This record gives sequence, C-alpha cells and structure tokens, in this order.
Amino acid sequence: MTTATARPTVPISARDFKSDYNPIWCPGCGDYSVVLSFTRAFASLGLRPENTAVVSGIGCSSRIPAYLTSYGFHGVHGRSLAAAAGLKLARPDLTVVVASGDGDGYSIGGNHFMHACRRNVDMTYVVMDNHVYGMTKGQPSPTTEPDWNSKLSPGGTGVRTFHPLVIALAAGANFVARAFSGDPSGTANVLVEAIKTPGFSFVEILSPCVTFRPEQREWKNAVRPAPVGTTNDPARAARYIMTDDGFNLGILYRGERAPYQPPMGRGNKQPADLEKGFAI
Amino acid sequence: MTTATARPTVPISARDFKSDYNPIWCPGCGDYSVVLSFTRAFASLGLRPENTAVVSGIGCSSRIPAYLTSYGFHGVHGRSLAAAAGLKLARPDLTVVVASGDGDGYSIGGNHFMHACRRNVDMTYVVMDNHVYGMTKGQPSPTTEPDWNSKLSPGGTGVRTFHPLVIALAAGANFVARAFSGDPSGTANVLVEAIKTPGFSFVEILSPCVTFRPEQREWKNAVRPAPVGTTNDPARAARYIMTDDGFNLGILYRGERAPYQPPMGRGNKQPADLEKGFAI
Amino acid sequence: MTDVKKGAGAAARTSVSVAVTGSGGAGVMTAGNMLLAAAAKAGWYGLMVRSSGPQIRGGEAAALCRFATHPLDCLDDRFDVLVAVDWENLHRFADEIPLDSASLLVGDPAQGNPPEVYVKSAARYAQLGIKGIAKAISGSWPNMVVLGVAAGLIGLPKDAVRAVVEKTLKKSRDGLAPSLAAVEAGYEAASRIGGDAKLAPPGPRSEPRWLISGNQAAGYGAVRGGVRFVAGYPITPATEVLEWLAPALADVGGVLVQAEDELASINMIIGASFGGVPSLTATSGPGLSLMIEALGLAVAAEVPIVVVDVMRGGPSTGIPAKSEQSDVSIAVNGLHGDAPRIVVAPNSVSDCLVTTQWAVHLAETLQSPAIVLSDQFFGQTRAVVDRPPDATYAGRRLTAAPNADAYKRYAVTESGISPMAIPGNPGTAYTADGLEHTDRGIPSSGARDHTIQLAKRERKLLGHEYGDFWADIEGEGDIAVVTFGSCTGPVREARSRAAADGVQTRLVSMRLLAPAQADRLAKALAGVKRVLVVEQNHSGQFLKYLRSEFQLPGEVKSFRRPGPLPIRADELHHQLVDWSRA
Amino acid sequence: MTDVKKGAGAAARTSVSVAVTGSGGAGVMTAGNMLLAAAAKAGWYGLMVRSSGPQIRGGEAAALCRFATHPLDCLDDRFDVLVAVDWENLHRFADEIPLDSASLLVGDPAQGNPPEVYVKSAARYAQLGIKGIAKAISGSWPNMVVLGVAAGLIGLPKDAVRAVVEKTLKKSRDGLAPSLAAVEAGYEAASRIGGDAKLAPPGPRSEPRWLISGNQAAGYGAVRGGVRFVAGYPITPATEVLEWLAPALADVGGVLVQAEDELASINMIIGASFGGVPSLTATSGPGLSLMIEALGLAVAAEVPIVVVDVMRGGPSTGIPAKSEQSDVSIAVNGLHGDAPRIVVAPNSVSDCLVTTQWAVHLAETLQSPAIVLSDQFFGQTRAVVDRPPDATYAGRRLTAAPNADAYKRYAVTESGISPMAIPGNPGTAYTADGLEHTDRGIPSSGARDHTIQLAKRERKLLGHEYGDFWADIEGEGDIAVVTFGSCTGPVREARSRAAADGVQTRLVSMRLLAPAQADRLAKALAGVKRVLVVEQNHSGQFLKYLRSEFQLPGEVKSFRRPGPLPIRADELHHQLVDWSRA
Ligand SMILES: Cc1ncc(C[n+]2csc(CCOP(=O)(O)OP(=O)(O)O)c2C)c(N)n1
Ligand SMILES: Cc1ncc(C[n+]2csc(CCOP(=O)(O)OP(=O)(O)O)c2C)c(N)n1
Ligand code: SF4
Ligand code: SF4
Ligand SMILES: [Mg+2]
Ligand SMILES: [Mg+2]
Repeated sequence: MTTATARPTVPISARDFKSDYNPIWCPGCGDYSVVLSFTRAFASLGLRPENTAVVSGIGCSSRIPAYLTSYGFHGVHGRSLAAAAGLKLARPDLTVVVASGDGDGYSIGGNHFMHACRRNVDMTYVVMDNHVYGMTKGQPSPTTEPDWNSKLSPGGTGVRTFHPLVIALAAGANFVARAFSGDPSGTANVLVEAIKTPGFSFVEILSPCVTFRPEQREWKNAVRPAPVGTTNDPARAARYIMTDDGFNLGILYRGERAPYQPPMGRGNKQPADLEKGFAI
Repeated sequence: MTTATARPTVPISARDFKSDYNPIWCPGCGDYSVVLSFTRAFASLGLRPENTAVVSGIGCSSRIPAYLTSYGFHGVHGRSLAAAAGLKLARPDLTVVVASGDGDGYSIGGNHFMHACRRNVDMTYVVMDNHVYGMTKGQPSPTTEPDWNSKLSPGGTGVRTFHPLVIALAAGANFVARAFSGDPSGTANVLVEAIKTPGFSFVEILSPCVTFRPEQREWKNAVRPAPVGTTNDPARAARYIMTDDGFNLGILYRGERAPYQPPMGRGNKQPADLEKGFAI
Repeated sequence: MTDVKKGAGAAARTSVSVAVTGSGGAGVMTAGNMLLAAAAKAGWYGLMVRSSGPQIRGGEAAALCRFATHPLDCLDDRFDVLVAVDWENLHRFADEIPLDSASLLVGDPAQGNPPEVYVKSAARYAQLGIKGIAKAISGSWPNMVVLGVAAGLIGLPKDAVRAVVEKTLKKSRDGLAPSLAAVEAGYEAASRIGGDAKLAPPGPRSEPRWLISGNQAAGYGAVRGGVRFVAGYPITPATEVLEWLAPALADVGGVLVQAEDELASINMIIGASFGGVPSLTATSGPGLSLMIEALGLAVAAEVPIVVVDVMRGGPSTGIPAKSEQSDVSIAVNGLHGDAPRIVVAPNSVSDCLVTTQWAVHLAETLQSPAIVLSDQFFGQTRAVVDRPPDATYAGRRLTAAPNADAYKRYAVTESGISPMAIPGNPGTAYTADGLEHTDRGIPSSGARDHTIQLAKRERKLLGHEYGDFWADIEGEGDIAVVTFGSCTGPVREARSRAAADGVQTRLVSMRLLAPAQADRLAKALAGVKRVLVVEQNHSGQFLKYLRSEFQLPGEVKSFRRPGPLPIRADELHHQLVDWSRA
Repeated sequence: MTDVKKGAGAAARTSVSVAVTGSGGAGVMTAGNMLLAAAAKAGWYGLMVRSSGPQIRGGEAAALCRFATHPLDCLDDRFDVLVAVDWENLHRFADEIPLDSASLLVGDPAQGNPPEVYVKSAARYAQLGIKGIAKAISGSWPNMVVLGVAAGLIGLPKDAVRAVVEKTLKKSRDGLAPSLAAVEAGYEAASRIGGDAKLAPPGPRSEPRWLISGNQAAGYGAVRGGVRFVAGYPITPATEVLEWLAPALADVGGVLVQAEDELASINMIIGASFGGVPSLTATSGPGLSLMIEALGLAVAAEVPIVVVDVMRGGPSTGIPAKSEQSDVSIAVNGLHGDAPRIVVAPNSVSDCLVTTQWAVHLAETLQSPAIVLSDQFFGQTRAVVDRPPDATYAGRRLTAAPNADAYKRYAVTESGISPMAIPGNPGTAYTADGLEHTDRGIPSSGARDHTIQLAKRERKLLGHEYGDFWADIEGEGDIAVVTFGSCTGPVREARSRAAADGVQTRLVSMRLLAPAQADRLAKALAGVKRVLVVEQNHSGQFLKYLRSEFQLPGEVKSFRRPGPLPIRADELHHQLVDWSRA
C-alpha cells in the first residue's frame, strides 16, 4: 500500500465506501458480504474513496466496483489484473484492489494471474470463488469438482481442480490468504493485511453461489481458522496448502519480496533532450 | 501414447523422420540437436510419420515441425497446446507432440500450459528453453534472469523467473522432465519415456541461443544427471525441483493420473435420432 | 397491426400476441413456455421471446409470446394481451410490450395501479385478483392462474393446456392437482373477461413440427453437417448452442470440450479440423474478438472451421442478453492481412439449422473458416416451426490420396482448392503453416509465392458456385428491401402489408454475406429504382459493407436502429408505403 | 528513372541508388549504415532499407540505399550500383534490386559468375577482387573495401567516410587503421571503375537534420504527445518502437513494461490511461488481432489509448519482416458492435513522429482509442530527414473538477465529450464500464441509454475539427491519386515525373482514415474525372473502405499489389501517363 497523497481531513466510515446502486445479485448470494468487507477494510485503513481504485473483469463477482464508492474499472472478462497493473504502475499513489471470480481469474485470466504473482506489483487480488460460472448460468470453472454435473459437462468435466493458492505460491505471490464471505469481519481483517503488505497479495474468498451451487450454503459449516499460523517460507506454505481441504481460513503465507519497480531513468530529462540521439 | 492403427510394415529409421528442408537457425543454435532427438525418439518408439503429429507455435524453436517428416502444424504464437489438444481429442489414434519455446510456452502461452497440465490430455509437451525470445532478436522471457540487460529491459526486468517445472507439477502434469539439447541421446531417451507415459508429459529442454545468449554455450559444463531418481510423489518432486539450480537433468516426476477422457455418450446414435427432442 | 382472417369473424385472428410479466419468482417464463407448448400441441405456430432485467435471478421478467395459424419469424408490433402478475418494474418493459386501445391488460388491483404508460395507452384494463385466486387453491401458484387466463383469452383448447401441465409436473404428484385447478380458475376468469383475442382454428398439420430455439437449431445443423468436434467457452447468448451440443455430440460419437478461454477454443477446433474432423465453436461478440487472430490462421493454413457468432448488443461487453446485428463489420472485415472468409447469416429460427449446416459444408468444401451470424433473437427464441427439409449439405473435404506423388499441400489449382492430407494418410506428411508458404507449405517470404497463395485463397471462395441459397429473393416491384438475419421476419410482414396497400416490393434477404455475390445481387436488383437497406445496428454496418462491394442501383435509404428493441413490421410498412408515394 | 540535375553535367545526379549485398557475416549492413551516415554528414539526404533472407542470423543480406540532394520517401525503381561481396543467393534479391543496362554491377570474379538474371539485365559488370584486396590489408574486412568502392562510385567525400569509420571503430584501436586502408583501396578501385553515378553536390543545410527510423520517430512522437506509460510485447517489425521507448521513457519519468502477451499489454495501457496517464502500445498484425476485444472496451468505456500497428505481410503470421498495407480493414472495421475509433496513417518516415503525436492528441482529446497504421517500410527504414517541426499537438484531456456536482462520467454533451474524472480527484468517484451504461456509468440494457451513448460516442469523433492535417493534398488536374502511408512516396515521385511529361495530377494522401472525412474528400476531389487509388495489398482494402464511406467521382481505378515488393514510382508514372492519354 502506498499512502494516499491527500491526507484525510474527515474520517471516512465504511458506509462512505458504499454506492447507492443496487446489486443485481440473487438474494442470498455470497458476494453481498464481500462488499461489506471491502468497505470495512478501506475504512479501517483510513483510505479515501478518491485514492482507492477497484478493478474487475466480468462475472457476478466482477460487478463489485459499481457497488462501492471509489474509482472503479469494470473491464473485459479475464483481464482485470492487467488493467490494474497498468493503473498501479502509472499511478503508484493509488491503492489498487482487484476483484474477480474463479472463471474470470483462473480460467480466461489464468495467465495474467501467474504473471501478476511473478511481477509482484503492489496491489491486492481478491477472487470470489464459487466453483462455478454464475453470470453465464452454471458452467464448471477451474475450481469446480471434476464430477459436478452440468448441461455443458454432463457427468462432470473429469478435470482435476485448479489449486489457486498453490499456483499463487509457485508463481511468486507475496501474500496468500483464504477467507469466507460468510464471515465479513474476518474477511475485512484479511483484506486489511493484504492491502498493507507490499507487493502482490492474493486473497481467495469462498463465496457461495446460492443459485447454481445451492449446496454451498453448507460451506459455513465447513470453514474453520487454519490450524497453523502465517509463514514466510513458501515451501512450508505450499506443503500445508497442498494438503488442506480448501476450508482453512487465514493468512497462510506472507513473504518479503520487494514490490516490482519498473526501470526508472533519472526521470529528469525533457522530451527535447531525447532528440540528441537523432542529430547528424 | 496410443498405438498407431496402421502397423509399421517397414522399419522406420531416425533419418526417415527428417525433412529435406534446411533449418533457418543460426549456426550453433541448440535446436538443431533437438531435431535429432525427436527423430531418434520417434524411430525408437516404432512410430510412423503418418501417425505422428508435431504441433508448434511461433519462435525459432517452434520451427521444428517443418524440419521433420511427420504431420506438422505451425500455428500462431502461444496456442500450440490448444491446437494439439483439439487434434488429440479428435484423433486419439495419433501420437501428438508439441514443440515450443520459453516465450511461446510460458509467456503468451502460459494459460494453456497450466490448463493443459490440469486437463491431462495424452500428449507430450516439449519446451526448448533458452531464456530469451530468439526469433524477435533478444528480449527477456519468463525464464530470463531478472538482471539480464537488454534493449527492451535496460538493466533487467527485475521480475522473478518463472519455474516451469514447479508450475507444471502444481498444475497437475503427469510427467515432468528436464533435458539438455547438447545431449541428444539423453534427450531422445527422455522423449521416449514422455511419449510412452499416458497423459500430459512435460519436457523442458535447455537449448542454448548462441546468438542472443552466447554465455549459454557454458551450459554444457553446468548440466548433470539429477542426483535423485524419478518419483511419483508430486510433493516430493516439487520440493526437489524448487531447490535445484535448474541444471539437473532427468525424469523428475512420473505420476499415474488417467489421461483426460472427454464425455462420451454411447456414441451409436444417428444425427436424426436427435430430432426426437424437438418433436411436438 | 394484427392480421384478421378474412371471413373468420372479427374475433378469430390469424395472429395473436400475449405477454406474461411478473417479478422474481413469479414463474412467468414457465407459464409462457407452457402456453407455447400447448399452442404447438393444439396445432398453432408460435414463438416466445424471454426478456428479463439485469438481475441474475429474481428480477422482473416477461414472456413475450405470439401465436398464429402460419409460421412466424418475428414478434408483432404490439400486444393484444398483457397479463401482469404484479406491477413491479413493469414500466421497464413498456417499449418491448407496446399496448394500444385495442389491447387488453389483465392485472391484479391488489398489487396497486398499472404503470402510467399503460394507463395512457388506453388499453382495456381487466382487474383480476390473480394472487387471491391462487391463494384460494391451496398449493397452487399465480403463474398457473395466469396460464389459464392467457390460454382462455386466446382460445387455446383446455385439453392441450392440461396435457402440457401434466407432462411438466408428472414428477411432482402433489403439485399437479392444484396447478390444474388454478388453470381451470384462469380459464373461468378469461371467459368472464372476454375480449376479441381468439385465434382462428389452426390449419391442417401437413408436416411434422418442432419446438426449437435458434441455438438448438444451430447445434443440430452442425451435427447434420458432420461436425464431430466442438470446443467452446460459455458466453451469453451463445452458451445454449454448446449446451445442446454437449450430450448430442456424445450420442453421435463426437467430442465437446470446455476450453479455458476463446483463444483455446478456436485453436482447439483448428487442431481438430487439421486432424480431419469437421469442427465448430459458438460464441458472441467479445469471444469473436478474441478469435480474430486464429481465424486468420485458419485462412492462411486453409483449415476449415465454423464459428457461430450469436450477436448481442455491442460494443465491448455491451448488452449481453439482448439482440443486435452489430458484428457485421468484424465478421466481413475484421482480420489482419488479406484474409478472405465465408460469412453466412440465417434468416429465421429454423434457418439457423440449415444455414449452419451449409456453413459446415462451405467451410469443408472450401477449406476455409466460415462465420455464422446468428443473433440473440434467433438464438434464445423458442419457436414452433415446420421440420426443416433434409438439406443435402454435408461436409466434403477434398483429401489427398495415400502416397500421393510429390504431395503439395497448397498446390495451385484452377479452383484454388488443393487436396488436404489428413494425418494418418501415408506418404503425404506436410506442415500446415500460418506463415506465407510455397505450394509445398515451406515458409516463404518471396513476392511470387505470396501473390500466388493470396490469389489461390481468394479464388477458391470467389469461384465457388453457391447456388440460389445465397439469398431469399421474393416479389417484384421497383422498391427493393435488402436485409439479412432477424430483420427478415419484420421485412416480410411489412412487405405483405404494403402489398395489401397495393405497394409491390422485392425482398433480398442475403444469406451469404461474404464472399460478396455482386453479379447475383445485381440480377436480383435489376430494374429497381429504390433500395431500402434494413439492419439492426447504429452505424449501418451492412449498408457500408454493401457499398464497399456493390454499386447499389437508384436511390438508397438506410433503415436501422440498434438493439435491444426489435425492428417492427409496422414502421417498415409505413416506410415502404410513404416512400412509394414520395 | 534517375533524376539528373539540369546543367550539372551528365555525371552529377540528384538521386543515386546503391545496393550492397553479401552472405552471412559479410557485414553488408554495417557498410550500408556507414555509407548512409557519411552521406548524411556530407550533406545529402538518404535512406537505407534492410533486406535479408529468412535466416535468424547469418543468411544473405542486402543494404538498399538511396542518396539524393532532396528529402526521400521511397526507394527508386532501379539501382545504379550493386556491389556484391559474393554471389551466394543473390538471385533471391533480383526483384528487390532491379538492374538495367545503365546500372553498374561490381563483384568478385573469384566468387564465380553473377547470377543469370543480372547477366541478362545487361548491366555493366566491373570485376573487382574484393576479398583479395581485403586479404592484402592485414586485419581488414571486405565490407570496408565495399564501403570505399560504393562511396567512391557515388562521389562521397573521403573525409566524411573516414570520420564515420573513425567514430564507429573508436573503441577498437587495432581495427581502425586496416579499415581505413581498406576504404582507401575501395576508393582507388572506384576511380578505376568510373561510371556516371556521381551525386550532385548537396544543397545548403538549412535546418537541422536527423538520421532516424520510423519506429524511433513513432516512439519520439509518443513522448512528445505526452505518453508516459507504455506496455508492449515484442513483435517484428514493431519491437524497435518499444526498444527505443524503454530508456527514453525512463529518462522523462515514464514507465515501460514488457507484458506477458498483447492481451495484457493493451489492458495495461487502458488501466494506466484510466489513471490519467497518456498511454500507448506498439504491435503488428497478429498482436493487433489479439487487441481487438480490449480496443472495444476503450471505445465503450471512453478511455484514450494509442496503438501503433507497424504493418507486415499477412494474413496470420504471414511475412513478418516485410512491408504490406493490409491491416486497413481490421483497423477501420475490426471491432464487434458499433465501435467508432480513430485511425491515422503517417506518410513518411519522419511523419511517423508527427502523426503518432497527433494520434495521442486525438485520443486524449476525444477519449477514444487511436490506431496508427505505420508499416515495416517506415518502421525499419533509416532515413536522413529534416528535423520535423515542433507540432503543437499535446494530449489534453477534458477532466472533471474536484467535487463536481452530481458527477456524470458519461454525461451527454453537445460535443459528445464528457469530463473524465481522474482517480485522486475527490468527489467524482465513478466506475468506468464496458457494459452499456447510463450517463452516470451505471450498467443499463435500456434501448434509450444504448442509443444515446452510441450516438454520443459517434458524435464526438464525427464532430471534431481535424484541420488540414487530415490529408496531404497537392497539385491540380482532373486525375487524382488517392493513397495513404508508404505508397505516398512513390506516388509523389510518379506525379512529378508525369508533370514533366505534361500530365498534371492531384495527390490526396490521407492521414486520417477514420472517421471518414467525406466533405473534405469531396472538396479535394472536386472537378476530378478519374481517381487512381493506390495501396499495397491484394484485395484493395483501402478502396473498399473508401467506397463504403464516400461516393468517389468519375472513373475509379485500383492500383495495388501485396508486399513485399514496394510499389514503384515508375509503374505509377506509366499508369498515370497512359491513363491521361486513354
Ligand atoms: C470474452 C468473454 N468470454 C465470455 C464471457 C461470458 N462470461 C461472462 S461472466 C463469465 C464467467 C464468470 O464466472 P466467474 O468469474 O466465476 O464469476 P461469477 O459469475 O461466478 O461470480 C463468462 C464466461 C465474456 N463476457 N467475455
Ligand atoms: C501474437 C504474436 N505476438 C508476438 C509475436 C512475435 N514473436 C514471434 S516469436 C516470439 C518469441 C519467441 O520466443 P521463444 O518462444 O522463446 O522462442 P525462441 O525464438 O527463443 O526459440 C515472439 C514474441 C507473434 N508472432 N505473434
Ligand atoms: S448466480 Fe450465483 S454468483 Fe451470481 S448473483 Fe446469483 S448467487 Fe451470486
Ligand atoms: S536466435 Fe537463438 S534461438 Fe534463434 S536460431 Fe539463433 S541461436 Fe537459435
Ligand atoms: Mg464463479
Ligand atoms: Mg526462447
């Protein structure tokens, strides 16, 4: 996180980060609480709407920017991390948070995910994982169980599920956590730490799709705080995450990699100075 | 590997798999020997040119199909794995090998790499890694050292290198190996095992770019057989690979996942039978 | 305007339009589907368009139905009957469900007052305590009452409705009886309300009929054309093509894979087709945009593939669930380099079948990518159609013989088509290439090879004999309407209304957009003094394309409007009549 | 045809073309670059095109140079002098380096015989033991001998050549003396060979001159226009734009990132520009194809960005290192939905600077994506140019004031341009959206919002006053040549040759392709009876585009040919003269 240039004059509450636009989500969708967690985290960090930007792709989860009062960017499907990296590199003074879904982030957006982890630009990546494409009405995503039946994959895809946290670690993310939308304050706390940690922070939020995966209502009984604390050893974290059942919550890894710094010259030349190279 | 339907009548030698078209590569390029390894592996497996297909993207390394006598597909940059998966799923009787480079495979093609590992279609993926974009004359690739100086990244990218073998394991590849183009028979042997192993096999071949990375001529002094044998435990393999220096050669992991089987109905209906669903 | 069958009495109409609306959970789509199924069963034609607000689930929804004694290709200009379960957000549908003084509005006064716009429409307002009726029948739902009301108002035989309800609810023994009772109560209410929205009796059913959506039809057309490999990535409003194909392909021994993205899906089908298996994908605008690079590969490497583009509102993510014809430019022009391709457009729900099948045939015959421009209206509309004819278009690729002498994959032939060696064929191994190449397929940057191969790829498309299927041409007269796709339905209706006013017009509904058929269009327009070009987009993409390829005769007018509202027969009718008198 | 300065004696020419060829390692590019630098130093104008075979390194290569007393925008039709270090694969360059009976071929008989095609050309063959001369000077290389020969033959002052050699080799003390000796030997040989290829003395140097490639010029134009963020992915022949920008941006406080692919690079620049920083990427056909989806996002969300497309041979991977103008269609038409965008094309190497700067200005002013259609010829040609004027085009985006009352990002204004709130600005937080939206930016699928926003986005481009810079218009006469980009150079030369034959023509070199400037073109073509449309592609993409947007007056002819061979002034000259007499 970079401190906003304009210092807050009036304290800002969570409510100030909500927008007046009504979500289009189904009643009971897990994503409602994620909005709450975002606003709480922003308020508790003392951010200001004008210095905060939330970037997203396409999907139910990706609709979040419009429900917040902050600068928002609702781009195309799967490319939110690229847009966010451009924004943060061009405007290092902003706090940049990216909101995505398991389809947007791990399927079409998978390459940017890996490379964002490597590049380690200072921003926070939040994926609302419901193991399904909600917006397009119920197709399997990379995190969907191989035997989940759907119209597009009768009898299941038969494809191994994608382990986002393992990939994030393997690719070099600097902060890896899992949260549950049913616990908005726990999620807000994780978001606060994610935003505060320099470099690329990845937060996977289990967020039920009550319409196409009604059985996910049971997730509230499955989640629990991870029995181990935060480690800064990627190998240890990998070992732990590879063997967990996907329901352990908390900050599982926090590293110390310096955030990406694009090559900078002295930066004090005028454009006309560049002409010297052409002169005969 | 699926056995070719047409049984070889005449034994085929490695030479029969070479084409008469002259490579465009620079003298001394590592990729020359990879052609040799391909032809030897194909011959020793008793494959036939007509039942073998080599699919590639764009890059110096991706030029390989034309230098072989087998069916070849030289597609667009970064998409070879997708084309190959389509080919193999439509034509399970063919032996499908994919040839790529570190730019083609890990940068623009990174998403297909991850998802190919997960999907586990029965094919072999060979990446000729020279830690540079050779074809476009010397830009950093994901495996390039962060401090390698180039015109496009003066002083280096500062970005952590990509660990292809770790990612392959984390994503679910069923066979993971490293080879060196300077050892064509060792490489051929690895290819034979990769092709024989059902599911998605990944072979990273260190293949020097003598033009843009002349220092890679020294690789021949750095490589050595891996001190550990092949394991079928992905966690063990991951631990080992994460800590090696990138120069240990051999088959580092071989799993037992069943290859991807697309959903199949009874498959015995006629198109007209499908009309019943529309009838009033 | 609603057609009235001559001599059938004022109350018996050949076409009736009914909308059923309600907010989340009211089940109006179910009611609409049952109405359609019952009408189909009873021998009428009909169609139903789903319309809903932006909510994923639970928002306001409308089932827009039209029934008739003849096949239908579009909605009518107005609705005869609107049955509203409640008034919530109904005003949002005002443009989509126009009422007038001849219309009937049925609604529940317990829910409040009808929206202002409908009060102003002067439609007759019949108050009906829908929720109350449902409540009185324990276990029943308002939508079943509505089903009965609507069916009763338009004169659907009760048997047909009962049969549909029974079939739908056969698994829920408890639900059936109350539902039937609710339908019964609806019929009673309808008879009290009365009105003149009764359908004329259906004609004899000469041929088998289907109830099908354009997306299903496209899927089946693909299978009939020989497609046995499909890769796709979900996107509204194309997903149903894939969802229909998934079990269907499995049944006929084919394969469907869900890809990680559209880049993968199109490259997968190119790989599969290189392997000799006719292949297809379905998508919409954003996905098509991602497929542009690989479409060029299919052109250069001469690999046949079909891409069904179910158009929606653009640009960018645009309006995902609504119809628009705004992907014409990208389809006919959107590749880098000189990249000839085939673009076809079905012009009715059932034509989605034959045109997709034709696209497969053309792609295979010409070893070229073919784009099928369908749209959300076709794709997601369910319609009662005559079973389409068994078209003979079957993919037939010119393949190389085993051990062909000195095989040249890109041999320069007179037709431009060269035998393609399919992997497995001995003695003809070659490398397919997106780099410019010699006739053997060896990469070449020489001017001669480039010119020869560019000309060959152009020639094979230009030289093909596409036959009469290139367009539907109807009528005579010196005014011609040139259109394509889902505008064809309203144009057809407008033409027959204009004819009733004594204004004769021609219709050219182009099924083959690219390659342009200049000579054929010139012939079709011979003697024409005025050309009206009709399309559903903002910038006149179709007209611009026509201008770039043809010299349109006489005075040319553009009639266009972007989605989501359909172009109506009524406005076209006026345009034609006014113009004829100008 | 080579211009001869009137009164300057038969041997003093205003333009001379020299090619230096050799196989791998012969150093012909170095020789060519030194020749160009020396000519520049001595006061001539000139340019050099690199041509090489498909090999990555070590294949045959040619430096195609032309020198003149006036600025140059293209190669000549033929070469006056060809100096060949060896004959290997020289025949491959036969089309690119045409010789005729007035040409001089210098080569080494020890390497064998000149290729058949050159023997047939009847060029004078001067035998010179190039390798032998080099061998005799210990530590020297044949390419330095060739440098001396070529410089001597065209009359470059020895001082200038020496100075360049000294500067280039200043770090290699040992290499300098032998190189200078080899150059000296080359000069001697040249004086023995003689010939009439001497350049007329250069005119006075009025303004500062630069030696620059089009790709560098585009990069500098971007910086001058205010671009401070660039993301890109390497691709031939655009990489040098990025490579020039990497250190340059760092120097002026900007940022360049190498992205993982083109999807990332364009989305990165959209994100950065959303953040208020003018942003750009550079690519070629395949990359542009991958950027199509996000270009639509920039249209819909109204985010200014610039994409420099350095065109190469297409379709698909095509011919990566050779020039072609075949991305016109995709640039002007290649987005899904109704997506107006800006397309500009520089028409000389140095114009790459000003036109790119203008593109940044237009993108920023109109909050729209702008595509710059450069090509491989411009991009990779190094040319001596007059320092371009200081254009005043600077990106100026209309931004929102802090705490703007009830801020509406997509407010409907008369111009269509709405103030854009830049993150950091308090009280104007909004969400930029690729979904169709209301004026506030709230997603909307309503017909009204859609029509309003489509019209607004169209209006802001159509209503802008682009000024005279939209095209370069020259001359009078009832034959007009309409062209763009790198065809402009040969057209200019052809026109002046035609004028010498008494045939007056007009030139319209369009710099602004989209939005189409119908009124301006009509004015430029007023009174014209014949229009020749010149472009370098196979299918006539530019002509088709013109036809789709304009009513071209009179008789229209298309003059086109795909790459890689350039369109030559000579053939255009004949076309114009023949046509004027037809
Ligand atoms: C290029 C492109 N392809 C496909 C789509 C259709 N699409 C919209 S959202 C979505 C998936 C969303 O899934 P996820 O990211 O998991 O979000 P959720 O709706 O489950 O929150 C898809 C495939 C699109 N908009 N653009
Ligand atoms: C879409 C697209 N983007 C960029 C390119 C340009 N390009 C060709 S090869 C290449 C990189 C090749 O690197 P690598 O895969 O490592 O192969 P190598 O040449 O090193 O063997 C690039 C960027 C292209 N052809 N297509
Ligand atoms: S479909 Fe699922 S993810 Fe989307 S809004 Fe409804 S419950 Fe939420
Ligand atoms: S550039 Fe490098 S990778 Fe390419 S051919 Fe030359 S040595 Fe090989
Ligand atoms: Mg999801
Ligand atoms: Mg490489």
